[in-house]
Amino acid sequence: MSGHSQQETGFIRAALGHPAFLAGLLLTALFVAAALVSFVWTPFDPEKMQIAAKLKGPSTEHWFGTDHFGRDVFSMLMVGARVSIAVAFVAVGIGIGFGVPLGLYAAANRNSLIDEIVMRGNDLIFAFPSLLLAILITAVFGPGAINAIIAIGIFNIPVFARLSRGAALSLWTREFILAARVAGKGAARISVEHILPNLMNLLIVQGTIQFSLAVLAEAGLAYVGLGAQPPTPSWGRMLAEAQTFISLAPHMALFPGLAIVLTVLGLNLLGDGLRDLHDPRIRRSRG
Amino acid sequence: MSVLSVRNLALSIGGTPILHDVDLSVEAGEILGVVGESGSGKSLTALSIMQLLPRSAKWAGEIEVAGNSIGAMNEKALCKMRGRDVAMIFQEPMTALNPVHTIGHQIAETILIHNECSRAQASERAAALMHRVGLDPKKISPDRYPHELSGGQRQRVAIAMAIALRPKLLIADEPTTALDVTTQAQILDLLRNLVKQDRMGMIFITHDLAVISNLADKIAVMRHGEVVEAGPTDTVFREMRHDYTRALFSASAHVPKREAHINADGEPVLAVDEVVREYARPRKSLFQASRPFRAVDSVTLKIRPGENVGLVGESGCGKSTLARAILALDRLQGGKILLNGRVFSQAGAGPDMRQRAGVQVVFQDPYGSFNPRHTVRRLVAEPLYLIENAPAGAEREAKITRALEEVGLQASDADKYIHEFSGGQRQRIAIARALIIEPSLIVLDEAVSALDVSIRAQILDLLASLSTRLGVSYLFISHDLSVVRSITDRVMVMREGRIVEEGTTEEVFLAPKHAYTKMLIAATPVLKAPAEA
Amino acid sequence: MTLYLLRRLLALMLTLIAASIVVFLVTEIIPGDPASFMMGINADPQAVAALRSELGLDQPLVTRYLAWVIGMVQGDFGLSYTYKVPVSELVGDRILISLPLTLYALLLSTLIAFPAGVVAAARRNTAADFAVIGATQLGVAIPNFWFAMLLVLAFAVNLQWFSAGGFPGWDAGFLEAMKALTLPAIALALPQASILARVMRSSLLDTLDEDFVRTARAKGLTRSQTLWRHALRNALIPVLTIVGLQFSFLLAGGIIIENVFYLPGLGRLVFQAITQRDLIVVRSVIILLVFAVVAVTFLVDIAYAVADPRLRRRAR
Amino acid sequence: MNMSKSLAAVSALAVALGLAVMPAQAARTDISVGMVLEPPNLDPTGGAAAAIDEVVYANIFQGLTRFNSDGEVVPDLARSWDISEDGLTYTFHLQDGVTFHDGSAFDAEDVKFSLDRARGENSTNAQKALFAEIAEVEIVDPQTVKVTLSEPNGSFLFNMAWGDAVIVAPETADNNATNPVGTGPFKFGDWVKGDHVDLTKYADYWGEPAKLDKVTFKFISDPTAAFASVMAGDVDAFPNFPAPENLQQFEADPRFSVIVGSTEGETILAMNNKKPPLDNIKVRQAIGHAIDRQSIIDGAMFGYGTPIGTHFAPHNPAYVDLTEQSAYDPALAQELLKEAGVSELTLSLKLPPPSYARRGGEIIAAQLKEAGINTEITNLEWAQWLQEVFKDKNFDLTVISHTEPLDIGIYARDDYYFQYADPEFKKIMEELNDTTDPDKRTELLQAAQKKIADDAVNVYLFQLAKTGVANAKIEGLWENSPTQANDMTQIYWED
Repeated sequence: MSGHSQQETGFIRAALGHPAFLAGLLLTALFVAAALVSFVWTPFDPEKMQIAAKLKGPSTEHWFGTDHFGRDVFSMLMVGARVSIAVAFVAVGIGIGFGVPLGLYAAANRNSLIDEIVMRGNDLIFAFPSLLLAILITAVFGPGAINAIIAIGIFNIPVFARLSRGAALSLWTREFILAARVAGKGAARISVEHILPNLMNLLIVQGTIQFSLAVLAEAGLAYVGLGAQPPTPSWGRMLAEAQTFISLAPHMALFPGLAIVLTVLGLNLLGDGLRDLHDPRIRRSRG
Repeated sequence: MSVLSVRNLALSIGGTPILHDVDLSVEAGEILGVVGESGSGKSLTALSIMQLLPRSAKWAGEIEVAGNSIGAMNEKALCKMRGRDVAMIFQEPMTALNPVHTIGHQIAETILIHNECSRAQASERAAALMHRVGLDPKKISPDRYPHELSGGQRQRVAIAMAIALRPKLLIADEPTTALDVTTQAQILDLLRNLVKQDRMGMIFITHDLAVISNLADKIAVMRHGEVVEAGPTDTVFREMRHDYTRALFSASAHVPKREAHINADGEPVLAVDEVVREYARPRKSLFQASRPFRAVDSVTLKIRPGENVGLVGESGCGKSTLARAILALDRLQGGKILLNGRVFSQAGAGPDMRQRAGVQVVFQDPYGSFNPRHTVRRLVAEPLYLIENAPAGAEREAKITRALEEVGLQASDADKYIHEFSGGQRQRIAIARALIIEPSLIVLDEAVSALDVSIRAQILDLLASLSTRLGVSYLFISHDLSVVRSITDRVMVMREGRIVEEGTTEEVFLAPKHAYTKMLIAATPVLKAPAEA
Repeated sequence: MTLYLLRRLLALMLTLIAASIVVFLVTEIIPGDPASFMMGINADPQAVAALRSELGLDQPLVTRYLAWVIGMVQGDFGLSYTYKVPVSELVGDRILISLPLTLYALLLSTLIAFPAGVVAAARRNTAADFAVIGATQLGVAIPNFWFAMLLVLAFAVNLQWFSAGGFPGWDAGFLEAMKALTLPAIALALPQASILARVMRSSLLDTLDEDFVRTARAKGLTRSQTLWRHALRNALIPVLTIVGLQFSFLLAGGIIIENVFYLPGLGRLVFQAITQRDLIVVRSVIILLVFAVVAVTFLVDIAYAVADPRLRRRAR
Repeated sequence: MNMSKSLAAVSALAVALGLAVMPAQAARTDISVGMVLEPPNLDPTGGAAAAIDEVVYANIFQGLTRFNSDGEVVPDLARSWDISEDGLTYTFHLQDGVTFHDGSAFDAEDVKFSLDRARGENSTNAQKALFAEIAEVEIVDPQTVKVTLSEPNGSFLFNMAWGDAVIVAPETADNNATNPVGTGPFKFGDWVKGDHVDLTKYADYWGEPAKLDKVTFKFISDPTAAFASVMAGDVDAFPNFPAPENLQQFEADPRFSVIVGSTEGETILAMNNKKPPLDNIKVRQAIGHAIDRQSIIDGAMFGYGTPIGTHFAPHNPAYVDLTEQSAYDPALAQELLKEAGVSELTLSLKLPPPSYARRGGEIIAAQLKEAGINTEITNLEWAQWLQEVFKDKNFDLTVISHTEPLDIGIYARDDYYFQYADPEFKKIMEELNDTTDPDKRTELLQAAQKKIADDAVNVYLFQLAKTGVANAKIEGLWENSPTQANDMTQIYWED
């Protein structure tokens, strides 16, 4: 048996013995599935209004009830999952896509001017109140899913730049990097060949956590009206719209809220689980 | 009455058996040396006595401290016992002290926890204890924090904490392993005297036979969780009834077979000319830069083809900095380095990459030296990158196979990952990686320091035979004088960035000229041959 | 230490200058003219132009930037376009709500998180630990505005223990004011407490694995003595960072909560100012918040040095 | 179930106890009034925000004339007036004994100052057009002012009733934004920014004194919070309650009275008349027939609102009901589109913040989709809306309520955002301006209404209802909203 698959079976066995990780995986899978299924099927057309059937509570016909326009809440949630996941995915992608190369570059050129600029730039972005800047960005470019992505993505860049710089700096002092340098490899090559693969676990774990934060951030932006525009359903906007109906039709606020909570919970459990499973210390003490 | 008696101790952690049938006893004023290689269970035996085992541990058997059975004690009684009846010193003085408390506070704490004396009295006694362990409270204030002390001073603080209440039994778990030889000698003296004065019993745990042979009254040799041989030191060393004891002894004193094959007339493989390496020190004021710290101060040296040169010195002397400079991993602030007569790197310029293939390296840590995500094939072949027309396909495969076989591994090992190998095997792979482009010089930076003695002996044999067969030169950097003595033709002694003494290995070891060299050699514990014992 | 502080101060100034440029430029390119907004849809173009010149909006970019920055250095944050009062006065009013709210929330979250984190770490892998882990997982996942809505529904609409929002002013008495801030503070504190408890727990667990903890046990300290005397202070260092971050996050991040409870705080002031294109207020408040962030980071650095003697002589 | 029952029992008990304990006391003389938007400042002559007038109009500041609760123009600071034959000269006779809140006397000087200031070159009056025809203001004596117009203007007295035309004192005019000083029955008390403005009774008021001693306007922008604050009694009255969906609950609750009236707000789906394909009248008609007004009123306004077929308030005597002309008929809509040769139509729909626009817009989008017209919704803030829609005219459709009274004249404006400015319509308007005869005016107004409906300039949706809620014991609140104001002068608590 080759080493790789041995490592993998070990991972799977450990994963099966980690209930929190499994719960996270299940919840995440559930929402991803809902988002995917919504492309081909939803119980109702989520944009179809039936003013006469508005504010109906949950029933066998409308599982999660209807909203103030008589639209089916369950169908809207399914399509909303699509928006949340897409926005979060692309925003985290922006963070990784810009942040990791910056971090690697800064680490490879430690204490250089570039490093200083990258780090101070990070500090600057961190120093801004994120929600306010996001509101400003959408005030400049107008509301919409794309701008929400940009706003959330910008704040993900320093997270990943810092993370990958820090981890890369400690890797740069490791002897296998010294060996690669003795083998004549340049900084760029070492960064791609040796540093990046060893950051993968860390990036996956942080990526999952940032993903969950991005889902929350998207909900927050949509709540203040800066997310995806109607009629595209969005969890945050559904909550905002539900607010005035809270005593009249609490289900309108309950289900989107639960959807956010469960998705974020699932992603966090997944991220924590991945970290546990990749951390040999914890893995050993569990095994 | 024995201060400690352990009978039939068995221990398992998370269901995995660790110790079985361990019997030990220590009398007052007696030093028991427990010796064994890593994984032999010697530290866990000590922690069993302290009852500081991990939660998942289960133990059975009989442990009596000063006549009281530990098995019968509850946690409260155990807390009373720890520090008062039994005390312990650990290996790492760097991490064993709490960084946020002053040393005086930490010493006094032992007293305060157990006695009802006042805080002021405790501080007074702490100062007295510092004096006793050789820390003059006038020079080293009790208000200092651990990070302001050297390793040896911290270990003295740890000892002061341990002996504060004159415990009946002192357990020292490799207390000198992390220290330089000169410091080690002082700490061993201190412990020996304290045991004598207070009539304590002491368990001294070590992997180093040489240390124990000069210190212990009696010895227990451990292996795989068992005591394989025990008895008075003299008897054990003389009789060596168990095979393992014998193997351990011969590995510790091992001298590999080698022949000198120096080409005295050839172009030196390495010429270091007036090399300076400086580090920036933190600024003291905003407007004035501090003077940089000179880690390597105008060092000049040559290595001839086929020559094995040793570089010894205590930690912080600059030997590893020099190694990094020779490997052109850092820029020079002065001087130049030539490989095979051509400039490799010099002050004010980066390394000449064409020369890079002339030198390779083996590092200390067999675990950190390899990218865990690459196969051995890829790891070993990495330096081939340096060759302009790197061999490909079958030719490349043949090179990899030859390098692996050269170091005693098999061609099939190329498909494995590094975590599937033991420490000794990894060090072989590191050597294979260094050999694959046939460099004229290999820098061995503490290359055997992390290995157990038996593995170390094998690697030294391998290095000796490779040097003989391939004619490659070594720069062998180590703090361990006996290892350097066994494998080098010539040796240099480094101190505070300068080479203070240089000569053939026999000259330097038999007739050291520099006071520092003399001190180093005197402090190095020597394993007495059985005949002398 | 002093040198270190000086360097940090210099970095702080540079961050502020960079931030001021970014904020100025971003607010500059926002579409929508403050004057037209103020004058409404039937406004006379002449009147709008007159207002623009009155507000100084017809000056060149650099002049306006410099006027703004120089004014701020002298303590003059300018005159709000819409409210026609000095920005400092507006901010002064609002900060008397936002700051107490932030501190209240921070206090709550610390009071919840510390014991929870310590208990979870001290009793690793017990029911208490799992309960804390589960609660914090949930706490992190709940969007605070949703939680706020639920609080309003339960405690203001149904039980009527608290009013649904608004702020009676400090004149109405300390207790009345604190009562008005209680629900918002809880809504803000819950996710923060969860984060803090998790950091506290994992930091403490890391510290409990350290060698010096074993040394302390070998001296004869009990588990809890070791925890309180040796582990806690060392574990506090990463926790401090989080508390610092939370302070600045809460100060600026209360916008949504301030909206839900219609508290006239700083966050709502900027939010309104953005929609009203009262750019001078937007700029000044954001710079103020940025200043709060860097200043708190600076204070946390000093706090580090106090908590960890190793850092007292650190140079970088 | 049990829980809520026992809760109900407890609260009933509490109410009973409260009633028992409460001593028989005199009627309250203070009131707390909820408003959605906070005024940016309190100077009605220096900004357009409706919230300014909602606080100060008739309470702090007064003009020569004013609107009463029916929208009629009645005398205020001007006791009476004479109009010359040619309609060019207005002589105003001022009230006696009027003082400003700072104690200074009011006279013709102040009137001249106020009018000259509003029409002056550096004026920042948002409604400067109201004063456009004034040629000269002369002081005849301290109690008489003569205003000469450059051309006759049938609505001059109407114009003078606007909040933007109130009389201010020269000494205090510059500080009115933060410390308003007027002649009304209430004077400015305190303003806690972001929370409330307090007014107190002005003891030396010249007219019939106010019945209340203190008025607090509380600003609550969040509809949920608004609901909760009324429920909790933090707010006694909310004249423009922002969440019509909650009115049912108030109606069912005897503690509250719901006041439903009419406003001057014609809510329209405005179209960019110059932008193809909307320059084609058939396309505009098609859009009109694709929209079901009642559904929008039900869905967005929870039934509150009156359908309209033209840009005119139904409560106005000159109103003509033209809703049938653009009745809901999706089939006809599709046919018209086909006739226009338009298919695969996608239009931008830009929506400002009010919920009538946001909700109405979503329903309109759904209705248009059924008729085969796709829309792209963008929710904009006011400032963005003003820039993109109003100024740059970068839009196809938008939903907006025009709340100024009698504002059909905007259809004659060149370059107005929906870009109509039809010459024929302009002619009707010019004629109207020159006409003072009431019957003739009505005729012209009706012609104007028909003209814009025939041209299908915009889709006329509904007249915005004024939906207020108040404590059932409060009397004197305005039912309708002929102008943006919360006139507090007649309000009192029943015992």
